[in-house]
Amino acid sequence: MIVNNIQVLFGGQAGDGSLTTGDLIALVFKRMGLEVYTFKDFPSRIRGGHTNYVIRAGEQPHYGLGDMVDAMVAFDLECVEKHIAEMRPGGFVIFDNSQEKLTDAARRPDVYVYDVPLADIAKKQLGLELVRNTISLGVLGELIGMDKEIVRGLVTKQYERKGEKVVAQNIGAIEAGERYVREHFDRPSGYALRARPDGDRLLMMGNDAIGYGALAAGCRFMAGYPITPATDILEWMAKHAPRYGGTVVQAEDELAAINMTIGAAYAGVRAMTATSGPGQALMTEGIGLAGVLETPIVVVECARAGPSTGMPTKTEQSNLNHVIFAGHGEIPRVVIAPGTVEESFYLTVAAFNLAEKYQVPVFLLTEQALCQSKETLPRLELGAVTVDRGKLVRNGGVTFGEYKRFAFTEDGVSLRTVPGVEGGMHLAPGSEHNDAGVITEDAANRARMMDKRMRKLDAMRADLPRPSLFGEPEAGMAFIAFGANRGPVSEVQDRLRSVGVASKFLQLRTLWPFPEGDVRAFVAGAEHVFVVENNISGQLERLIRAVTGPVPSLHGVRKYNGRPFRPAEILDAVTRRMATLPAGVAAR
Amino acid sequence: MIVNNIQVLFGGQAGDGSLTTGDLIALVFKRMGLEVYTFKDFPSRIRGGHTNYVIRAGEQPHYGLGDMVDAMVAFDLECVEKHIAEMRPGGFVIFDNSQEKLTDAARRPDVYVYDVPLADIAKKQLGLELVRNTISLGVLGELIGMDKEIVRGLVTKQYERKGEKVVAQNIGAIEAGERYVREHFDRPSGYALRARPDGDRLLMMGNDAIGYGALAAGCRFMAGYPITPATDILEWMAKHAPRYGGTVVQAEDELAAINMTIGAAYAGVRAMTATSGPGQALMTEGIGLAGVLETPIVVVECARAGPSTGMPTKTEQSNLNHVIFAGHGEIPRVVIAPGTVEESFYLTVAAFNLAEKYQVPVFLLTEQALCQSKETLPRLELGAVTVDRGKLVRNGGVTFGEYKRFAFTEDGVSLRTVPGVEGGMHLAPGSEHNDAGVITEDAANRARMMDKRMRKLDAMRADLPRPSLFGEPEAGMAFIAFGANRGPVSEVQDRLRSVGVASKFLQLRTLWPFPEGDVRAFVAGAEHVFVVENNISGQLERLIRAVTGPVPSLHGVRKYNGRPFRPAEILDAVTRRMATLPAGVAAR
Amino acid sequence: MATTLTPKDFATATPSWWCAGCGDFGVLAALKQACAELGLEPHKVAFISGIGCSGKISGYLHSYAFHGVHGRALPTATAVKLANTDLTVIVAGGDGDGYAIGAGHFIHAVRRNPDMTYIVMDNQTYGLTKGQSSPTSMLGYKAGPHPQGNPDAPINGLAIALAAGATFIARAFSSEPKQMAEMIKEAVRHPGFGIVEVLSPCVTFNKVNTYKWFKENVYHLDDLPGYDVRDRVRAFATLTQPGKIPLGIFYREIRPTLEELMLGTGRPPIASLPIETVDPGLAALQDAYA
Amino acid sequence: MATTLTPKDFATATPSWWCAGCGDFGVLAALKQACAELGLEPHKVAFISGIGCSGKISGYLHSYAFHGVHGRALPTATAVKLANTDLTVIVAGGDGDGYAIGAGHFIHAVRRNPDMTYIVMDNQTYGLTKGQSSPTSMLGYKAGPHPQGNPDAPINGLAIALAAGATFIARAFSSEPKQMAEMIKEAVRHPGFGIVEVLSPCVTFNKVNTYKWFKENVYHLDDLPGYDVRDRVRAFATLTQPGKIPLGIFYREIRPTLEELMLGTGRPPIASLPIETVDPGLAALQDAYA
Ligand SMILES: Cc1ncc(C[n+]2csc(CCOP(=O)(O)OP(=O)(O)O)c2C)c(N)n1
Ligand SMILES: Cc1ncc(C[n+]2csc(CCOP(=O)(O)OP(=O)(O)O)c2C)c(N)n1
Ligand code: SF4
Ligand code: SF4
Ligand SMILES: [Mg+2]
Ligand SMILES: [Mg+2]
Repeated sequence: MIVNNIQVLFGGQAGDGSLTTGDLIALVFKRMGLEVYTFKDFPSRIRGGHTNYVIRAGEQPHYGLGDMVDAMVAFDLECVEKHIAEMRPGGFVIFDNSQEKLTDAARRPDVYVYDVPLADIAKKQLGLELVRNTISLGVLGELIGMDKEIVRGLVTKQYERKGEKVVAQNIGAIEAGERYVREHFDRPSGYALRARPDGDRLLMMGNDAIGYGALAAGCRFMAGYPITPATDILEWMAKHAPRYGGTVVQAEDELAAINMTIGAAYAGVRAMTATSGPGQALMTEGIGLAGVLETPIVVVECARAGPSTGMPTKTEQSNLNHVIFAGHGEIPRVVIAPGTVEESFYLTVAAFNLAEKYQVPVFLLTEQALCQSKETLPRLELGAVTVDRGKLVRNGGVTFGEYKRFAFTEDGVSLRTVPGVEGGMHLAPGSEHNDAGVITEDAANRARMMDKRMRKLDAMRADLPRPSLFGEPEAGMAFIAFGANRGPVSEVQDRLRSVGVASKFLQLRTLWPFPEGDVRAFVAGAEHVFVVENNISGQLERLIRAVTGPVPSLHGVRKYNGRPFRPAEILDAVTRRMATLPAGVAAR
Repeated sequence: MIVNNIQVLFGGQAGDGSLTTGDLIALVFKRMGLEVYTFKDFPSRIRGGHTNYVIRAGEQPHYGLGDMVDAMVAFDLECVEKHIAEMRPGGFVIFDNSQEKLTDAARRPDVYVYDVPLADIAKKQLGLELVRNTISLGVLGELIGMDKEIVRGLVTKQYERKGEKVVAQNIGAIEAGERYVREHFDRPSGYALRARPDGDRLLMMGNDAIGYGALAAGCRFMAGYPITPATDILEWMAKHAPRYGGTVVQAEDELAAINMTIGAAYAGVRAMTATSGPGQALMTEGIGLAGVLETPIVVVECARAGPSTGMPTKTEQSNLNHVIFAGHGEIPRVVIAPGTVEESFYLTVAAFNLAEKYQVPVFLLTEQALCQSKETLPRLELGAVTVDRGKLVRNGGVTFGEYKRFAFTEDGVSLRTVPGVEGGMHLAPGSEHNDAGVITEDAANRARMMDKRMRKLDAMRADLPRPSLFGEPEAGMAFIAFGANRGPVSEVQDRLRSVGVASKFLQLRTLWPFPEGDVRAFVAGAEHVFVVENNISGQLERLIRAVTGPVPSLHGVRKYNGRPFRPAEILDAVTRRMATLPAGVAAR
Repeated sequence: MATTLTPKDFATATPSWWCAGCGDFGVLAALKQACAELGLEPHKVAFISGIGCSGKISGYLHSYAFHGVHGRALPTATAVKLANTDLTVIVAGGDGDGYAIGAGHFIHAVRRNPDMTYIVMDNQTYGLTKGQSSPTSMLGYKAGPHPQGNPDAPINGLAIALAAGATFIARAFSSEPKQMAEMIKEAVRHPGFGIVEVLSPCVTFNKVNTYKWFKENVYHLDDLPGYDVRDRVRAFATLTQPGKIPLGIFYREIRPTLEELMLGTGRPPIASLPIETVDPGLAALQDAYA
Repeated sequence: MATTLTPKDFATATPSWWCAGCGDFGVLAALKQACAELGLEPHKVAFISGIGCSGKISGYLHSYAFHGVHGRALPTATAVKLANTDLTVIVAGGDGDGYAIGAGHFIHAVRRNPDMTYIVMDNQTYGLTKGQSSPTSMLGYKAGPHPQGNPDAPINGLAIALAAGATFIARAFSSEPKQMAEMIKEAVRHPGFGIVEVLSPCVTFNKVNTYKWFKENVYHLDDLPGYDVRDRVRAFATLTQPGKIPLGIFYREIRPTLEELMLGTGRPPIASLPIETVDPGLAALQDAYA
């Protein structure tokens, strides 16, 4: 009997409601006091096409998927066929064999199938397809021991606005599911959940945490153009910002979005945009403008699988080079990347402060497997949020003729006035200019102005989010990663530890300016360094190598099929290198 | 008396004709059998603002400026003030002191001023401002010994289409200038040119060589949007391509230009676009599309000083990161960079062959100091041009149902049909797809397709332009550079050699895929490696360090004020590092 | 050329990714019908589409199909046509693709007048990204980024096309595939840039502009007495008249195509030129630099 | 507010980079005149310009001036206005900036109707890049990329604006700075998006559309009897009538501005909100995730 540790896969065809039900299950687990991570795998189409929602729950937090699925709720044969290989020996499948027949390819001797005539029961419940989902929830709940009150409460809440009848129908569906299990199966599922105190925790999606962080940090303007997986942020801000005096523009394209973001920031409002690869590509020119105008903006990049349209709903870490290096000419810029939903909030706040304090564009780099995933986390501390507007002049006190917008300073940052401030008028040009903003091509001024701007990269060092170091600092086995790989790599560490292998893990949170010192120090003592990243060309690894050189013990662990790492895949790569690894660190 | 070795600076205000006269002087030198390099330094405005044209001539080829100016023809005080410091001791200035008075700041005891009342003579010649330029040409010619027949011949040719009267006026102006010198000065200038046989040589601008290379390589479609310093190519192609059946579109912006280029290439025509920084930024998304569609295109990047609008008419090498790394997702791409005008031709041809043979986007990276500079060169060998269209299917022979546009192959390159070919119909999607072009998000297919595309980078290695190695392969002092720095670095080598210091120089011609092996081998034996580049952040150096590691003997020599290197500046950097350097390698 | 083609000759084996009931099915059906009736040969059709639910249509038409990036179908298609004038070039994409991110290219394609057909599949929303407002969404349309309703007045793509100098302008309705097929045929036959805007309901996200709503809110130009497709001002008045939505061919004019102006007539397609050996005539170009 | 302002109060110390005789001088003069007569305070004027010879104008108007990237002035300006509704927002740029690379934004700015003024400085060429064809260059205009003459029919920016729903449309001529100043004043006063297209000859490159040519080819709407600025169809007919170029105010209409629809009225500018301390009300938002 496995207690309080489960990974459920809920799958069918896009548009059939699996995602909604998945959300509900996640919330049930959370309310039962468990730590939750969810992952959505859906196609780039509206209806049809295999989709699945994986919910992982346990007593320990995990910021990523486990290797194996314990319980699968499959609404079609395709789902079973696609995922049967991922099942844990001893796990089970809930399937309605009366609709499609399970093929041999969809069976495994060590995986039990609970055959439940969902369609049939649904028909009896007078319901729609969605009721079928709710019945399956009852089945699953009964098998693994979901708290019935919590389930009923959440279902009621979910359907409340549709009227009492719909609520009753769905509660009935739950009961029908539960009943069917009790009446037809006495085989225990092998899993048992036990509710614990929920505590003051949240279950939040990465993108929501970013929106919330922005609002907390004082962002009151957002411009964006819909694109998966970034649209959530635009929609979150549109829903919430107006109440706090802010506004959100759906632009005609990303070129407009980035230039609007710059316009609002130029006018003195904390402003951001959010996009993904293709939109990011279109923003390339605008980012350079923000750099030379020294206008603070925050650009959220929710990476997905490229190149080009690629796989719009799939995850990847292949935009790292792009956010760091794209753009003609050279500007100081910052790239920071959270590794968890909680960090998504705090680093968003940091992004706005860095942007305004150093008057630079700041990228917040996230990815589908994090930004569209939900995690449990403690309440976010608004008390920990400080708003540092840097050298912003909003209330006058400058004298026209003396004031110089781009004054040469030691830290490279100059007093910044915004339209409306008396005496602060100046030209803000994308062309090279002198300290007063007058366009000039003078060679000496040019070199000085480049120096001034780039100097910020040094000035900001102390303010940049430091990397997180996990594990034993003296260990010989080392990992470096960023973003969503925070979860799987930590889990690999746990497994290694459990067989007595010490390791250390540097989760980079600032990617640019590259934390050279931290990386060099980290790599120095290590015997083997595994650089884990979701791309084909080893973008992070190249950044590291430029600092460490082609250390023979630097090993790339890469995945680029649009799916996030499972711990076992990383372990595999480790095992292949380290013949000496103790047995017993297999997938689990 | 310095014979057949001179650097002339011809300067005044933009729009006053200095550029035209500069072109003429360059051609005179070339016809006199000398090797020529020219450099234009003009402002980003149409009239007014200091502009100058430097013409270097000598018996040895130099692909860049010398440290010092021998003869200055200055049409205003600003020009003298700006450039007096660059004059070689013993050099001279031609100036009309009757218009503006030379200030003390504009005088040097070791630089002689020939005070010629150009305006006055011009008035007498009934002429316009332009005649003033022609008079000064007579003055200069008389002082340094330009071949009179050549000068008259070229002036006649230049004004022919304006009618006999204008020709006569200008010939008169030349004579007036010459006469004025003979009648008023008996001091020799210290310089003497002696005509040599011209030979079958050309004087050509980098951009023209690119246009010509494209036409020779079979390029029959170009789409572009005007931008300095790339517009020349668009205009060159517009002038010449139609005669060979081609066409040129001035697009509404660079987004259109790149997608048009892709469209034409997709339809089976060798196609290119040319742009500079801001336009390149806007093409970022399109490049990714070409990568995933495996459509061969050539993109010429004529770099200028960024970021943003920056200094549109100034030179810089700060787009290297951009052309290599910009773009979400990962595609195989090629970046090659010529170092001379002659190479601009041959590498353009290579670009088209690489593009079509490997079905990838190829960047030809050049820069203002090369693409808008003229150099003498031997006739270009059309016989050396081969057109390799790779796996293009233009004439049928494929069977619908069997044919797979994106078939998995060993070298990653698949048979490519174009619209009109019977049996070759398929979908070409920017989304991930299977070998037949059908869109799929299947994980295994995805990884395989990424592997297939990226495999081309290995397959093409043998076809990529190799770096050029200059100097003694065993030398301890080493240089690495690309593009326009080919000239100044070679000259530094000459100087070092003349004082007995051996050196070697690796001019990279392929920048991506990065020539790791060549660089590693080159760096291996060297005691000191100077990486010479025109940008602030050491973009080339980072690429090298990722291969070699942070070798302590790797020294960045960087310049980023919008002007190309003078040899002395590089020597300076070398001297600062190498206390042991023999004396006598000063500027010359 | 095959003598009798049927719509099936233009079908691909790929199953469609659209929701059941989506208006785009009607567009595809009409397009196949038109291609068959025009007797086009699949290998001589270049079909370029944008990105969106609508843009997926290129996967379902047996032809040389090109599915590029969002908003750039028209420049791509213009170049394909210039590269090979033997091809029949058809472009299709959504209202977002054409009128939002692609709006600039739209105007410039119209003014250049290349000989091609552009089908705008207008569902007044962004289908593929889940129902946000599009440039043709009505004022007040509620969507994710506009929980309080769309504040941007909808644009009239056809009126803009007219103002930009379009030479063939029509509007069809997905529920009337026969008429649509006729319009597409006319547009393909039109020697110049033909635009057919199709009202193509999104059954999943747009709960305002439904089939029912359209049926109640359209009328046919044929029912307007004395309507003259050569009258530009009348076309403008009709297109911009508030109220019901007119269907039919609004405007038609013959002026030289881009290809005629750029390439002349009677020359072989650029794509067919032999470039494998360098034209020796090219050598003479160097003389100008000697 | 200063009680009496003169154009000089809007001058900067920076010398202009234009060629002698350039039409843009007239635009700058009229603009300063208009600002002075409107009694605008320089620090409350946000002046956003495009890239081109025309775009350099932002360096010469004493104000908060913003010289962004090519073609993107309008989105920037829209956001500046939303960020601070207390500002008077004026945008200026060339025909290339506005109608070529910026064409998409142009349509969308028009339809959104933010309260700002857009001056298109039309010289029918790309001045700064040395005389290539622009979207308003005439058919057959000879230029570097078009040695055989421009093959793209010129576009009519004002007609497109009208079709896209513009609420204030005018055209002025650089040689008539007084009338231009009046039109700019009207446009600034107009509560919504006001576009003033200015014929502004490029004396260096455009040897066709010269001052002389314009003088012979313009006429004034004032001379048209019974012209009604509220008649959209008449405006279209007038704008698209081949032949001479009309000057004056073509069309005028009041509809809600973008700011009204998005922000409502009577609220403080967003830029003035105190954000230094986190609104404690924000904490409650977390409850939805508990
Ligand atoms: C540059 C870029 N930005 C955004 C997207 C995301 N995107 C895909 S389709 C689409 C809009 C779809 O709307 P529409 O063109 O009307 O097509 P529909 O789906 O409604 O048929 C968007 C915004 C993208 N693919 N590329
Ligand atoms: C993205 C981009 N592409 C091209 C350019 C080069 N460029 C600068 S100004 C200009 C066009 C100028 O024409 P217009 O807008 O009509 O202004 P004018 O100079 O005629 O006043 C171009 C193409 C640029 N700066 N940025
Ligand atoms: S979401 Fe709308 S537009 Fe897209 S396929 Fe479904 S019904 Fe059609
Ligand atoms: S080039 Fe033309 S537009 Fe530019 S400043 Fe000179 S006259 Fe004016
Ligand atoms: Mg749509
Ligand atoms: Mg212009």
